[in-house]
Amino acid sequence: MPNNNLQNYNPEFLARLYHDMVLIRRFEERASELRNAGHIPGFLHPYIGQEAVAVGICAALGKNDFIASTHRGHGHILARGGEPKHMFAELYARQDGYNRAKGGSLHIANIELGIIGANGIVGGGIPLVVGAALAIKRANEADYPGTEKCAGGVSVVFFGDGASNEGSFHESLNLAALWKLPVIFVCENNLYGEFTSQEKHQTIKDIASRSSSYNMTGLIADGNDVLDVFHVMTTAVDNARKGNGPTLLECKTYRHRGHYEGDMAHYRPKEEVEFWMAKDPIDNFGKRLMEGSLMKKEDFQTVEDEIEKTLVDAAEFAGQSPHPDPEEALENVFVESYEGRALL
Amino acid sequence: MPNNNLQNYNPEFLARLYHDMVLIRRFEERASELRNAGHIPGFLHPYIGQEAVAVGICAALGKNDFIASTHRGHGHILARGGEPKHMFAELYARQDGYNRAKGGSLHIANIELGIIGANGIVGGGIPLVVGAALAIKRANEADYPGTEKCAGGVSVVFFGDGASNEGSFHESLNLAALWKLPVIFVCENNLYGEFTSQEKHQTIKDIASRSSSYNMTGLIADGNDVLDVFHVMTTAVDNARKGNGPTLLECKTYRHRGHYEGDMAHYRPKEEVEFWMAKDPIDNFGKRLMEGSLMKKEDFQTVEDEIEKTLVDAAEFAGQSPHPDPEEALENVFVESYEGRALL
Amino acid sequence: MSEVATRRISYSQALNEALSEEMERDPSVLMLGEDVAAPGGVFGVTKGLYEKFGENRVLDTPISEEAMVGAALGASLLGVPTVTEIMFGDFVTLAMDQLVNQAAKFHYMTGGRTSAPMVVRMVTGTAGATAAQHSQSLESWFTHTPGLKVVTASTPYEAKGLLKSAIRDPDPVMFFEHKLLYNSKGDVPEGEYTLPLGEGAVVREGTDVTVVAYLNMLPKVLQAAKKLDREGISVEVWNPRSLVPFDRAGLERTLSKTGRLVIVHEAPRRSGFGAEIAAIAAEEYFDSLKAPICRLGGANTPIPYAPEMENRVIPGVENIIEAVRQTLR
Amino acid sequence: MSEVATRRISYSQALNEALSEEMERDPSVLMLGEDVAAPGGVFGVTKGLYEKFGENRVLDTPISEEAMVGAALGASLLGVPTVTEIMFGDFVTLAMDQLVNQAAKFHYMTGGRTSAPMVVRMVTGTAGATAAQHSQSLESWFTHTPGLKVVTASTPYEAKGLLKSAIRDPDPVMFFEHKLLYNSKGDVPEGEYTLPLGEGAVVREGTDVTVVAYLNMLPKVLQAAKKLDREGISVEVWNPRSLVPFDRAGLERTLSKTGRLVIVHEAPRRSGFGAEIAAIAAEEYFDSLKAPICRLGGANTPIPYAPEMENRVIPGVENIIEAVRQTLR
Ligand SMILES: Cc1ncc(C[n+]2csc(CCOP(=O)(O)OP(=O)(O)O)c2C)c(N)n1
Ligand SMILES: Cc1ncc(C[n+]2csc(CCOP(=O)(O)OP(=O)(O)O)c2C)c(N)n1
Ligand SMILES: [Mg+2]
Ligand SMILES: [Mg+2]
Repeated sequence: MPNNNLQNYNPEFLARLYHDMVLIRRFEERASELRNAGHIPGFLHPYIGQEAVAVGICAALGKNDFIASTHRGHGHILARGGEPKHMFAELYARQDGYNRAKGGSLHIANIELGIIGANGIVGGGIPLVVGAALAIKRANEADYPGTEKCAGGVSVVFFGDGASNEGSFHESLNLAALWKLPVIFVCENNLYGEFTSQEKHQTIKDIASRSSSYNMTGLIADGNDVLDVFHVMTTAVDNARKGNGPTLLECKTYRHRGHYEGDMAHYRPKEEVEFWMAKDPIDNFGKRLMEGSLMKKEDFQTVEDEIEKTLVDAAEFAGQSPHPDPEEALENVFVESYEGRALL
Repeated sequence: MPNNNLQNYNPEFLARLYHDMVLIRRFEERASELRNAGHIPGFLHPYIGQEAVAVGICAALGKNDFIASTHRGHGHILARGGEPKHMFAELYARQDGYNRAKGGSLHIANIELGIIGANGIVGGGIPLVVGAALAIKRANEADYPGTEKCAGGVSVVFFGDGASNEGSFHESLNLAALWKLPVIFVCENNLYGEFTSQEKHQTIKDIASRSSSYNMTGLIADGNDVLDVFHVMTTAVDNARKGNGPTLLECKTYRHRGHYEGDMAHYRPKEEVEFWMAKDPIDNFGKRLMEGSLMKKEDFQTVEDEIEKTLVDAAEFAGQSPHPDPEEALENVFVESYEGRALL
Repeated sequence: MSEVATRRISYSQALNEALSEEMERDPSVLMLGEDVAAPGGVFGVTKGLYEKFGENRVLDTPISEEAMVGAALGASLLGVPTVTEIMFGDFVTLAMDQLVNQAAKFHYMTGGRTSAPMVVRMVTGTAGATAAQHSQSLESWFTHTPGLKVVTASTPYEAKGLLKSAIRDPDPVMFFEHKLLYNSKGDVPEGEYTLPLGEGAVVREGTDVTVVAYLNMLPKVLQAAKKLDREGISVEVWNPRSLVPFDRAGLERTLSKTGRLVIVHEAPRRSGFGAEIAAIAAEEYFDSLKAPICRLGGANTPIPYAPEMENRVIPGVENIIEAVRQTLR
Repeated sequence: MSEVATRRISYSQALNEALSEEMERDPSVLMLGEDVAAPGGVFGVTKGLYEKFGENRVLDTPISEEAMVGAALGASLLGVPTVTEIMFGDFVTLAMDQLVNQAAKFHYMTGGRTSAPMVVRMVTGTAGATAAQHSQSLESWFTHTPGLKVVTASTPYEAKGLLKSAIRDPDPVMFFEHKLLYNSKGDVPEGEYTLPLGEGAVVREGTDVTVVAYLNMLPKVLQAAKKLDREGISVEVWNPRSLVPFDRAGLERTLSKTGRLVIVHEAPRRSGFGAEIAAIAAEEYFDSLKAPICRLGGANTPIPYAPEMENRVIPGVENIIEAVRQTLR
């Protein structure tokens, strides 16, 4: 059973967690620069500050598992194995983007990687993973083409504190609990829905407590501690795989930046921001790795250098990817030709 | 503080509770006969068995209070002062119906009586009372035309166990709790949503427990005991009027008949039906009144006779009410003329 | 056409056969809905399927239309086709986000890299004094939602053939049935068959005027056509079957023959699908038109409760006859 | 017309003034929406109102569109008019039941004995690569929903005058704004005024062809008209302002003058409100038509992310010019 003690983990695993968090942070910083430089036409919702959640959650997942994400989705997608070059290409609105420039930041998806998709509708992805879990259950029960792609899997949805007030949240949790589906509902409570603080949008503090409405397990993780997230998530995943049903997992965290690129976030008290900045998930995990002699100073630089190169290459790849032909806009409304199951 | 002890109540009040329950029972029986006789064109969802809920709840309400109801709404409307003759006229689809034959069973409404309306959409009425409470709050704060009609009021919505799985339930409770609105959410848990039993549509037993998701008071009443319902409701109403916010009040009850007139309800275990039949709210309350010497045998007959006459007259009134002119179908899409506020 | 053995079965049985055959053909297909399992659906369309395919494939859902449709979409995105029943079409209002913002757009938003083979069946139309929230005909909305296919079934033959095609279709299909048709009977082939989406049918040949109709307006139009025949007016009746994709060639053929167009549907006239058909004709076949187009739709009102008012707001045989006569004036 | 003193203000300021004046005029009016209070709305339309009218009258709601719209309706039924902002029109999908099954039908279902003075404002249209779920134009659905009024505001003058009327209207009004218009400027009278719902306006006089347009297609059509002028083509531009009620007389006047009709909107062409306008013309003014009607709408696709594809699916000035020329051919 994994826990919060560094010694219980494989050093490479720990290094990968660190790496992935830094990758997300730098990706988001770079995306913001690239947007300011005019390379990205759409809007962005930076994930900076919440990296431990995406990385801790996805580290507990395997090949046959699926995630659905949100408007603040880059972190989830990177943590699940999304490649920066195809992500930048998508943000650049180029042909090599994951969605061939049709989706943009809000809609990056790749079912082969287990990514059902980011989502522009708050709460919109929650019912989808209930369905994904239904498909998984069906694959566990019966052999049909594609079964091998999801049998034994779990499905996971990320959503925010704000989203936990949408009807889709309630309906989906009820359904997943009723059918004992292998779903983990990951609520990233970053204390704000847009410009509205949690106490102005709901009367509870612990969103995990809403699990009781469905007789579902509710767990809370320190969303700024990647190992804690991983540890708690592992419990939830085990339960789901064993057929014990879904979990509502709340990760307490904070976004460092505004709601979207450009929002100065003046609505947040200075002390609050400072409190959370001091809990930076990357700094703190880095410190622990140093203290545990698992990474040396120069190792951090190596990570940064490697990521810098990845992102420079990715941006270059994106910049060189062809613009879509405007006529492509008329394609893909319907599946043009269909032989057998489209995806799995 | 009222409670479950007969001695604490005014005998006339108790007699009225009994009367109102019997009125509902006989109204529903008569409606079913009238439908079978071809006088009522639409479908009906009989309230028989649940009378203690409507009567206990509405007994705790005053003039400036509002209720919203459901597809199974006759009981609520009668308990709130709806007149059988205008109700039958509506069911008969005649001009003297509450809705001038445009609504039918599913939509009977009368704002003057504090009845926002029955509703054909499961969960559809729940957000409406949040709004009604907003209007009440506004009336409490400011003087404007109509204020006197709702100032100091509370608003109440009835809905079923099945409805508690709809998104509108969740969103509305969150909103009412956040704004500390004077709303009482009355869940009539009759153990079935249509043909599906509670354990097949949710994983909890006590729907009142869902209140914790909103840091809201949750209360449970014996929905077959009119005094218990009244007692618990009084607490909730007091709280709401004092500005302490909403309550989720679950009344455990059972419908004696099928989901709709014509449903034989074969999906229910015989023992379950028998168990609940023995808890008939009218029989049991009648027995208590007898034991407490509050009503004598002949008093019961008097009640029955009076109600019989009311209903015979009501059906006659309905039968003699003119059919609508088909051309009326084209009216009332929009408010034709509007001077000042339409209603209040 | 070679002789095909047929039987007379009801529309509702035809739907049931389509569901049963497709679930047999493809072991992954799932069915979802409120009271569709043991109860067999409030209109009885799914009777026996629960017994046949078991609780893993025929699922009763709680009353939560948004999650139900979203779950259907999620499963279909992973390659598990779904058929979801919305008990009354009016309740689709609760699932609009999952249908419009999710299902309709997924294939497109992902640059063609996902597919959502899902069918949403729903009953539509006015009957039996069920009033404003149980009587609507909402198909037009979905024709205005790119990414959704929209199918209407007007006879047992169509019900079975179109539903089977819809289930095999890789895209989300909104499948409209009509309350008053469930008990109607018609000839249905003995063996396996499907009807393609996007192909209309001339239901009755004629030369003077084309009347377009679907769902429960089709039998009314056929009645009207018969009566008009006695007046010497020859009515061609054309049924588009699927509204998206729409059989333009079929419309063109009948219009170039008759030059006159009446369109009848139960949905409110304003912005109903009749407007689209009229607009297509006024744009593309303007020169074949010998007279003003005439649309007959439901009144622009909610559906009232009283039967006499209900009748007033839905086109009747007499209204259709009058419209045809007027077009010929 | 007597001289009226005007100022040049932005569309967004015009809306803000309308809200502010109406909330001042009527102490009962409430405003609801996500981040409409202190933040002033994501498009800034409600800026300053929270400060002016306080937290009892300008309410931030949690992210729960269904309850928000339902609550607005409940308050309005009790005589408290409400103005609700749906942050992006695309999210109205989550409130469809409260709008369509409740708000639209209440007055009717109760035999005229209730009234729901509520306005639902929403921003619509394609701009800035916001992709498929933040770019739609959904007005047509609501024109197909009897009981709802549907208003579009295309200029600052209209924005203020129509919004004020909408707030005073006793019926539910769906009020459509456009992202790209918020910063556009125009002349607005100094003093109090309202514009009636149901009255269109000739925005530019012409004789050869009528082009109907609203929202952000209106400025594009005006540009096209200018260019066409140089070719000697005289374009009359007509803006219906409200789609329900619709100014048939206004349409008739312009059509009887020009005899040619082009309709332009951003919403997908299929079953867009252009279909309804085309159908009205093909039914009622058929004999004044000298040429096939031409509808120009958004492509029948979801809105793509890439700007070059975005442009491809929305009618542009060149498309409008081409359509007009074709109609004159
Ligand atoms: C249905 C819907 N309503 C509103 C919005 C606008 N919106 C986008 S993000 C957001 C805030 C979401 O808050 P939360 O769920 O806490 O996620 P966070 O942004 O904090 O990650 C809102 C209101 C939307 N995209 N979809
Ligand atoms: C949104 C919606 N979904 C489904 C229905 C069909 N329906 C009518 S009543 C009902 C069951 C409601 O169950 P519950 O809320 O427990 O109320 P009860 O009938 O037991 O009083 C259903 C599914 C409906 N009217 N509205
Ligand atoms: Mg948040
Ligand atoms: Mg029930």
